[in-house]
This record gives sequence, structure tokens and C-alpha cells, in this order.
Amino acid sequence: MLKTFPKGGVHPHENKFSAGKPIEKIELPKQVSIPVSQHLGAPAQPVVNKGDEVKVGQLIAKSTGFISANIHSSVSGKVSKIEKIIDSTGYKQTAIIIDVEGDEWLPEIDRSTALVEDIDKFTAEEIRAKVAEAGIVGLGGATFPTNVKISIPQGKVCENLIINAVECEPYLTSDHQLMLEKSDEIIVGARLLQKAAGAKKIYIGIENNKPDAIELLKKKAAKYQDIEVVALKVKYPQGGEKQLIKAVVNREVPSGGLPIDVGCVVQNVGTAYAVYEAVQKNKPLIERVVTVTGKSVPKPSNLLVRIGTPVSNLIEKAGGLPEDTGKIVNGGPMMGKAVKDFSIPVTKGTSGILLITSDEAKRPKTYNCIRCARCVFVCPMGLEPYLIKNMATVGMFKELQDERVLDCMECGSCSFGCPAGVPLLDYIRLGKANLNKILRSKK
Amino acid sequence: MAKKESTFLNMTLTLFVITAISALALASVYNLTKGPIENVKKQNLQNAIGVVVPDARKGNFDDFEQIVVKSSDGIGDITMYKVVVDNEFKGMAVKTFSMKGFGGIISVMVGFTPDGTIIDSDVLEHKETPGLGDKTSKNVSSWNEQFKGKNPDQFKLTVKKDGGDVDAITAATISSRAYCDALKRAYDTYINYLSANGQNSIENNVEPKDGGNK
Amino acid sequence: MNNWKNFTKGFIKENPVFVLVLGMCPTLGVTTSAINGLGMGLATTFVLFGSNVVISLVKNFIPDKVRIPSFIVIIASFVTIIDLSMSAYVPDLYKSLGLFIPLIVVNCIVLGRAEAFASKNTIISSAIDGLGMGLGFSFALTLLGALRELLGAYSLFGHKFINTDGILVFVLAPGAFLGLAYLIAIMKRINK
Amino acid sequence: MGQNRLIVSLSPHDHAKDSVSKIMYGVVIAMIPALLVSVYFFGLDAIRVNLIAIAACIFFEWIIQKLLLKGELTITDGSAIVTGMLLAFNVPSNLPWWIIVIGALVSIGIGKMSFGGLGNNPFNPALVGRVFLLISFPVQMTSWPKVQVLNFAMTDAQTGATPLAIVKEGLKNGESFSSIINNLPTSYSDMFFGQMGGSLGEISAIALIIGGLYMLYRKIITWHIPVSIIATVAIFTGILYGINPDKYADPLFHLLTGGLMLGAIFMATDMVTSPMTAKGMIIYGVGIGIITVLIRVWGAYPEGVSFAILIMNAFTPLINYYVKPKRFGEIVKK
Repeated sequence: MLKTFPKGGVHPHENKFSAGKPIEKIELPKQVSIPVSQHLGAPAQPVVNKGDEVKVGQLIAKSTGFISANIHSSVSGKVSKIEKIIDSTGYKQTAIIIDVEGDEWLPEIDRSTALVEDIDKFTAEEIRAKVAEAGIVGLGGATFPTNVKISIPQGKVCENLIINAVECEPYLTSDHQLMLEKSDEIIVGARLLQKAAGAKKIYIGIENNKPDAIELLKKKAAKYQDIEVVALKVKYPQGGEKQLIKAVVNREVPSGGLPIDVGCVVQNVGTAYAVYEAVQKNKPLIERVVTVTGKSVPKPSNLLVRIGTPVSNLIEKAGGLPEDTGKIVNGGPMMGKAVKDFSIPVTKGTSGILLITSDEAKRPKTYNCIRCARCVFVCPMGLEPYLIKNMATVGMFKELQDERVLDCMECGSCSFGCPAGVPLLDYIRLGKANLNKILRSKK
Repeated sequence: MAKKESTFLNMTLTLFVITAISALALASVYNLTKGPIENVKKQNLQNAIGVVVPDARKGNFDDFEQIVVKSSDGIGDITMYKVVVDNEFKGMAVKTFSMKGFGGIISVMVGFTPDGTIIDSDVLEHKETPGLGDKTSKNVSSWNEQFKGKNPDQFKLTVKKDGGDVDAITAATISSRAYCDALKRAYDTYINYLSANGQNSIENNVEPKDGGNK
Repeated sequence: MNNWKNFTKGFIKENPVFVLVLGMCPTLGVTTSAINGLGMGLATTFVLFGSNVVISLVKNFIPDKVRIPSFIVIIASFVTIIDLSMSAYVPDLYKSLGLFIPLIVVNCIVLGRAEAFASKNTIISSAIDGLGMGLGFSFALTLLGALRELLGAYSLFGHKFINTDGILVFVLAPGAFLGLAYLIAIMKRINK
Repeated sequence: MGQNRLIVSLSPHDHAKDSVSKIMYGVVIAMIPALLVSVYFFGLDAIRVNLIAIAACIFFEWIIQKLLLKGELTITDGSAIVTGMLLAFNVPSNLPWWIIVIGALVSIGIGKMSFGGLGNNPFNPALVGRVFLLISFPVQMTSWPKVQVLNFAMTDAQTGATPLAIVKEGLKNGESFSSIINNLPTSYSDMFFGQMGGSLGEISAIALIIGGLYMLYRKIITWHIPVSIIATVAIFTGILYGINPDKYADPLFHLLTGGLMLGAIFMATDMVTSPMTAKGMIIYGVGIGIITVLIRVWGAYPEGVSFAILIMNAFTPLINYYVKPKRFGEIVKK
């Protein structure tokens, strides 16, 4: 019996068209737009001005608080302007726009592909400092600053480091491909993270639909006693932190709590790779693997993309925009955000660009709720989406706290499975937003 | 006009006056309606007797002797009206009951000839389901016609389902059973009464009254 | 207040059954046929009219604290009068209405009108109010009774249209609730 | 690029492609085995009753929506067909057409549309119609035609009582269960395959179970409700039978006769009127089981499944209110 989390979950069509496609580098764009807020927390403060020359890897915006992250230039060239652009969230954000000239890297960055395995030359403190310096955030999509996560608060102990290689979102294959191509580096990255967090054990959780990756990582991890590769049953949303912890070590993060409350730290497999590069190669987070895919995309591919590259370049690389595109999603189909146009830049959290055909882009016809209870059965957090929807509809926002609406991680399983086509998650978001407003006003 | 204050005296006085006037009014209405109400009751009883022993209409209802006996199984009282017309014992109207109705007690009036044959029967009071159990009643259906002229000696007073001779009302077996139960109780009580007093005693009972007049 | 308006309000606008939803006990209990509904309605009308008139007549002599007992005594007297008279003169109807006639005493409409209207208004308008409300009540009960009789026995005022059993449920208690619910729904629509 | 008009909406952007009408038609498919069995035993009458009920249900839904509610027409979602078929399954096959039409009117008009249509009705519409008919036309609703294998001539079939009624009657008259069951013309295997008197769709346990398995496979229903009802009835009657095998019928008899299978698989599982959580569903199922046995053994009617389901339907909101799913991370961190 493969491990998985016990309650809830759905099985969307996997549609992993880009699986097995090697990671390709994409040509440098003419111009990049690098938003100063690509992470959870406070936006970074730009430290360059219009007209400044920058090199690849140069710090261009500085972290401004505890939960914040540095931003580095992903190209070399001249800062053409600093202005507000619409990014993938749909809101206007300050971004540093750089005209690309050549490809000149900072000298301290080691651009060789040689594997550096030695982790003993750094102390935990140094690793954390390097991770923070490199502006690494969770690359699974949550974009939580990594150095914060591996700085274990006083009084807590990190027993398990769980590497999230689940990639439960349909369509996306970037993590999968990265694992196949950079398995050694990932193992080193994971060990660096382990050292920084002081974890006793590393678990690498991979869903069973990636047998090649499981095989490979098991082989690579064999020489380390404290690394265990855990094959998991395919079920969405196993990549959710709390679900993954439950599935791998069978511990339940309390409502409103953090993984560290049950002695766990979860890091995405891409993050582990970024940590490796930052620590061993001095390379800040300036590029990442992005899956460009979709049912009608000519060449679904996994691309290594510099942060700030416009999405249109990626689509071009994948064979151009199909005629019948109805929706472009930044991320996977379940939790990704639909974007308004092609000019938005790739950011640290962009794990995939999904083109949805116009037929599928339309939401299903909405019927009356027939109380089939599917949303209750699929909710991995044990909530009652139908009830939250009803309460949000009539404005009972305060009472929603008792229904634990803030536990919702917006996995979308409820909306996905609803036969009546009710956009349950929209109502839950409405409820969450209003409840948060009430809670803030109370403070 | 100013409202009266709620002093103890005022309150007592007001209530007293109001209750006194009410009592007076009710007393006079009672007196006024007493006669008609009794007439109605009497009329109802006479009608019921008349239905089950048609000969009674020829006689004078006031002359019929009213006999109250314990029912044969001892669970209640049964009233019998002895119908005597022109010195001839025409039959007995028996007011019987059954506790087994769907809605509780069913009260039935049944008339017997002197030899115990059922003349006719009808429901006096019941709480059966309208449209189902109330078909035992004459003004709803002709179901109870089947008992006419049957002597329970040969005619088994239970529904066919239970091995008797009575066609039950469709979907109202319980009410039908209760009706049969009432009739059976009346018959048994009547027969007991006859055997206790003797067939002749009835005739004899009639004689003196008659003879006295002669 | 306009007397005519005062009189007619009981039928639709402030119908005691459909709008005020008062007196549910007899409404649901006796309306197995139109004639029962009408009889019950008229009996209640008599009590309403009588008690309204008498109460508005004596309202100033009654101290506040014994107001309710006095009203109840007056109402109970009228109920007993109608009870006795009905059993004397319309015995068949009396038999089918049964216990519900004495229960008029506790009918909310009667005490409600006494308390809300008659104890504050003149004799004339109280009389009109009592009559209007009572007739409105009769109207509602007759309507419900007619509906139930029509569906439950395929007859109206005892006149049978189709000679078979009707839709039984309408003569039973559930039918009363169903019929009342739909009549209230229709009245709401009319009032809107 | 950029000529296309892109749709921007919140996640998720994928959908399971299931819909209310797919579910409803799934239920219809699941009812086909039982329908075939009813045609086999009751002849064309079974089809006649079904067609009338379905047509009437669709018609009434259409007319009420068109004239009274003036909302979007919903007759294509298939729920009226399901209601019609369930209503037909719950009546004798020789029911006059006009009674079926009244039943359809009550099911759709009172049971469903009065509350605002599909999804808002607190009670199972087909059962509302069925119980209404049972109370209103007790004679016609309890005159069960005797089964005649593959008899397509529309003759007036003989009527007879259901095994449940026969046994109840017999037990009441003091006969012992074993002697009644031995005198019964139907054996347990007859009951299992459907050769017994009863409502059109309730007779064959095997056909109903096949339909139930299909619905389980299609994930239209979950196991909780049917299993808890059947288990409760089996256990409860088993205890009674254990106490006095002469006075009470055995569990197998209770499971195979009457509308238990139909009720447990098709009626109680009606999504709209059943609880939302697994725990709630089990409570609901146990409640139905207990009330069914209470009515069957001590009540005035020989059969109590419909009443039991309607009664528990009334408790569904209460169950939903008190029975919550197990929350992830039960303890709230302060």
C-alpha cells in the first residue's frame, strides 16, 4: 500500500504532455521586467536606479524585513526604468525593467557544471546566510522565503526535512524533469537544507506517477542512511505541505499552525536545487525551470528561464500560441492564476505556463447545489465548502471562523469536483477575505 | 370617561359583577335550550333504534324498556332497548361497542329479532379514518348491509381473512374487525340475557303490562 | 377609521387565518368540509361580534389588572351560549364540530381582537371589526373546507360530483396543512 | 499575439466534467435492471406506469417553472426523470393513470418545486408523492397484482398481498413465523430475484443491488447510507428473531421483502435530502433502519421504509448542523 493522506483529494487528469522533455535553455529576451515582490511578505526595496548598468546575479532590490527576499538581476544590461507593471497576480507591482545587453555574469558565480558535494565547509549559520543572500524562496509556488523556513524558532526542533517532489498539479513537469537531470545536485541541496535546519532525517516524497525519478533518487540516496525516498499514491493535493507531512510521516499540523509545530520542514525539490546552486556555486536565484504546456500547445516543453522574461517568449519557444487559446494560467490548472496578457514576466514562483483551449476555459454550467456532498468528501482539510458558500452568500462572515474557513489552502478540489459547477472556492475566498477584514479590524 | 383604577375593591367588584351577569345570562340560555337539547338526544336515540328495528317506529318509544347489563366479556356496559309494539316483542335494539377500532372506541347500534337474527346495524359514534374506516357507517357506504338478516349462529362474525364470513372493507380491515367485534359482543350479551331470563320470560314480561291494561 | 375599510380588512388584508395566522386549531381541525368550515366560522363570528361589542361597552369599567380575566369570562359566556344553542338547534353540525366549539374560548382571534381592538375603540367600530374579522375567518375556513372537501371527497357542501372516494389525504390532518399552506401562498401573492 | 480575448478567472481552471445531469442519467441507468425485472414480472403495465410517471413529472416541472417560477428551465437535467421513475417504482403496476398523474403532481409540485426546485427540497420528491398516494388511495395503492412471468396481455391481473403483509397479518393472528413462511408461495430465492407481489420496482433485490453497484462504481452514491440501513435492519430484526423466532420474522425475510432494497439503494441515497458527511450518513442510515423495523414490526402499516426515509429526511438538516467532518489538524492552535 502506498502512502497518502487519508481524507479528501481528487484525481484530475494528469495531462503531463511535457514529461520526459529535456530542460532547454531559452534565448535571452530583449528586455526583462523583474518585479520587486516575487515572494510572500514585504516587497524588496530597489537598490539600482534608472540608467544603472547591471550584471547577471547583481543585487537589484534588497529584502526589507524578516519575511522578504533579495532580488537579483537575471540579465546584464541597463536599467531602463522602474515602474509599476501588472504581474501574474493581476495587481500592479513595482518592477525593475532592464534592457538586455550581452550576458555578463558576476565573476564570483561558478558557472561550471561540476558537482560540488562537500557540505562540511559551511556551518548551518553560513548556509542560512547564503540562502538568504541568494533570495531563495519556495519554488513550488508558495514563494515563502526559504531562509525563514530553515531558521528554526526557539523551542522548536526540526526532526524531519521533507523534500516535496510530489508535483501533484496536472500538466506540470518542471520538478520531475529537474529531478531526472539534476538528481545529484538535489541530494546535495537537500543535505544543505538538512544541515541548516538541523533535521535528523530527510524524506523525499514523490508521487508514484514518476517511477523513473523515484528509481533514480533512490539510487542516488542509497549511500545516505538518513535520506529516504517515499513513493506516494497519486492524489491531488498531495503537494500541499500539510497533506505531504500527513502522508509521509503521518503527523497532523494543527489548525492555524506551521509544519515546524510537528517537527517538520517542507521544501520543494526545485528549492533544494536552488539552494545547492546558491551555496556551492554562489549563484543567486535568477532562473528557474518552467513548464510550458497545454492540450493544443505544439511543443510542450520544460524551459530554463531567466526571471523577468515575458511569458510570450516562452510560448514562442513552445511553438507559438495556438489559435484556440482561451486562457493562460501562471502555474498549474488547479491553483495557478489566470493572466490577463502575454507580457507578464516569469517570476520565482512561476512553475508553469499553461495554455487552456477556449472550450475548456469556460466554466461549467452552474446548477443549483444538489447537496451531493462531494465537496465535503474531497476537501483535504475536512471543511464543508457548500456550507461556507451558503454562509458567505448570506454574509455570515464572522461565523465562518468556527467553520475553520481560514484552514482552506485553496487547493480547488471542491470547485473541481462540483457536479453542479458551483465555483465554491470563489465563495470561500470571499469568506476568507471578509473574515480576515473582520479579524484585522478587531485587533 | 376615565379608566377605573385597579384597587382591590374595584377589581373584586368588577369581576363579581361580570361573573354574576354572565351566570345570569347562561342560566337563562340553559333554560331556553334545555328542552330542545333533550328532544334532540331523544330523537337521535329513537332514530337509531328505528333504523335497526324498523318496527319500533310503529310503537311508542317511551314505552320501550331500557335494560343495562354487563357485556358478555365483562369489559363494559351494554344498553338494550326492548321494542314492544302492540304487545308483541318485535326485537331488541342493542347499543354495543368495540375498543378495537383504528381510532379507538366504535359505538354501534344493532337490532336483533327475538331469535337472535340481525335485523340491521349502524355506527353511532366512531373516530375511524374518513374514506376508509368510516365506510362502516350507513351514510357513507352500504357495507354493513351484509349483516342484514344473518343469524350469528350460522354467520361467523369475523372477517374472511381471519376465517369468518364477513367481507372486510378494502384497506380498512381493522375497522371491519372492530365492527364485527362490536356485533359479536352485542349478540353474545343478548343471547346471555335471553338464556338468563328465558325466552318465555320475555314474553311473560310483556304479558303483565298488557294484561294489566285488560 | 373608515367603517367600510374597517369591515373589509378582515377578508384579505388582515385575514385572521391567511395573514395573521391566528386560530390555527379550528382552522386545521374542523375544515374537513365546507359546511363545517362555514359553521365554525359563523359560530366564531357570533362570539367575536358579541364579545367585541360587550367589551368595548364595558371597557371603561374594568380595571386594567383584571382586564384579561374579565374578557375571558365574557368570551366564555358567549361561547357557552353558542355551544348550547348549536347543540339544541343544529345538532348535526354540532356533532361534527364537536370539541372545537368550546375551544373557541381559547381562539387567539377572539381574545386578540378584544385586547387589540375592542378595548381601545368605540362600540360601533368594535362591532364592525368583530363582524369583519369573524366573516373573514368564516371566509377562510369555508374556503379551506371547500378545497378539502372538493379534493378529499369530490363534493361541495355535501353535493357529490364524482361518485368515488376522493384524495383521502385532504380530509385527514396532513391535507389541512397542505391546503392551508397553498392558500396562504396564494393570499400572499394577492396581497403583494 | 494578443488578439485573442483571454478569460481571466480564479482557480481551479480544470473541472471533473461531472454534472448534475450526468449524475441523474447515471441513476436512470442504474434503475434499468430493476425496470427490466418489473417488465418481466408485470408485463407492459410496468412500462406504462413508468412512462406516465416520467411524462407527468417532466410536464409538471416544465409548466411550474414556466408559469409560476419563471426561472431557467431545468427539465433537461434529468432529475424529473429520476423522480418519475422512482415514483413509478414505488407503486403497484396496475395503478390507474390518473392516480399516477396526481402522484407526479404532488412529487414535483409539492415535493420539489414548492421549495424552489432541485437542490432545495427537504424531502425526497418521489417519496412525498408515494406517501401522498398511499394515504389518499389506500385501496388502489395496496392492491398488488400477482406476478405473471412474461405476460404481455394487458389483462386485469389478480391481486394479492405482499409477503410482508401476509406475514404481519399472520403474526398478528398468533401464527408462528415458520408456519407462515412455509405456507407462503414465494421462497427466499423468489424474493431475491423478484417473483413476489409488491410495488413495481421493489421486487427484485438482485436487480436493485446491481444498480447500486453501478452507482457506487460511478461514484454517484457512497456506501455509507445503503450499508448502514441494511446492516441496521439486519441486526435489529436479528435480535428480535433471536429473542422469539415464532413472533418475529427473520432478518433475511426483512431484507428481501418490501421496499427495503429500493429504499436503501435509491431513495435514501438521494443526494439532496441526505446528510453531507460520512458520519452523518451513517447516523441517517441507522435511523432509517430502526424506524423501518419499528413500523414493520409494531406499526399499523406492514411496510415502513418510505415513512422512515421521510422522517429521517426531516432530521437531515439537524444532522448536518451537529455532525461535522473530521477537520484536518483538529486542535486549533492559539
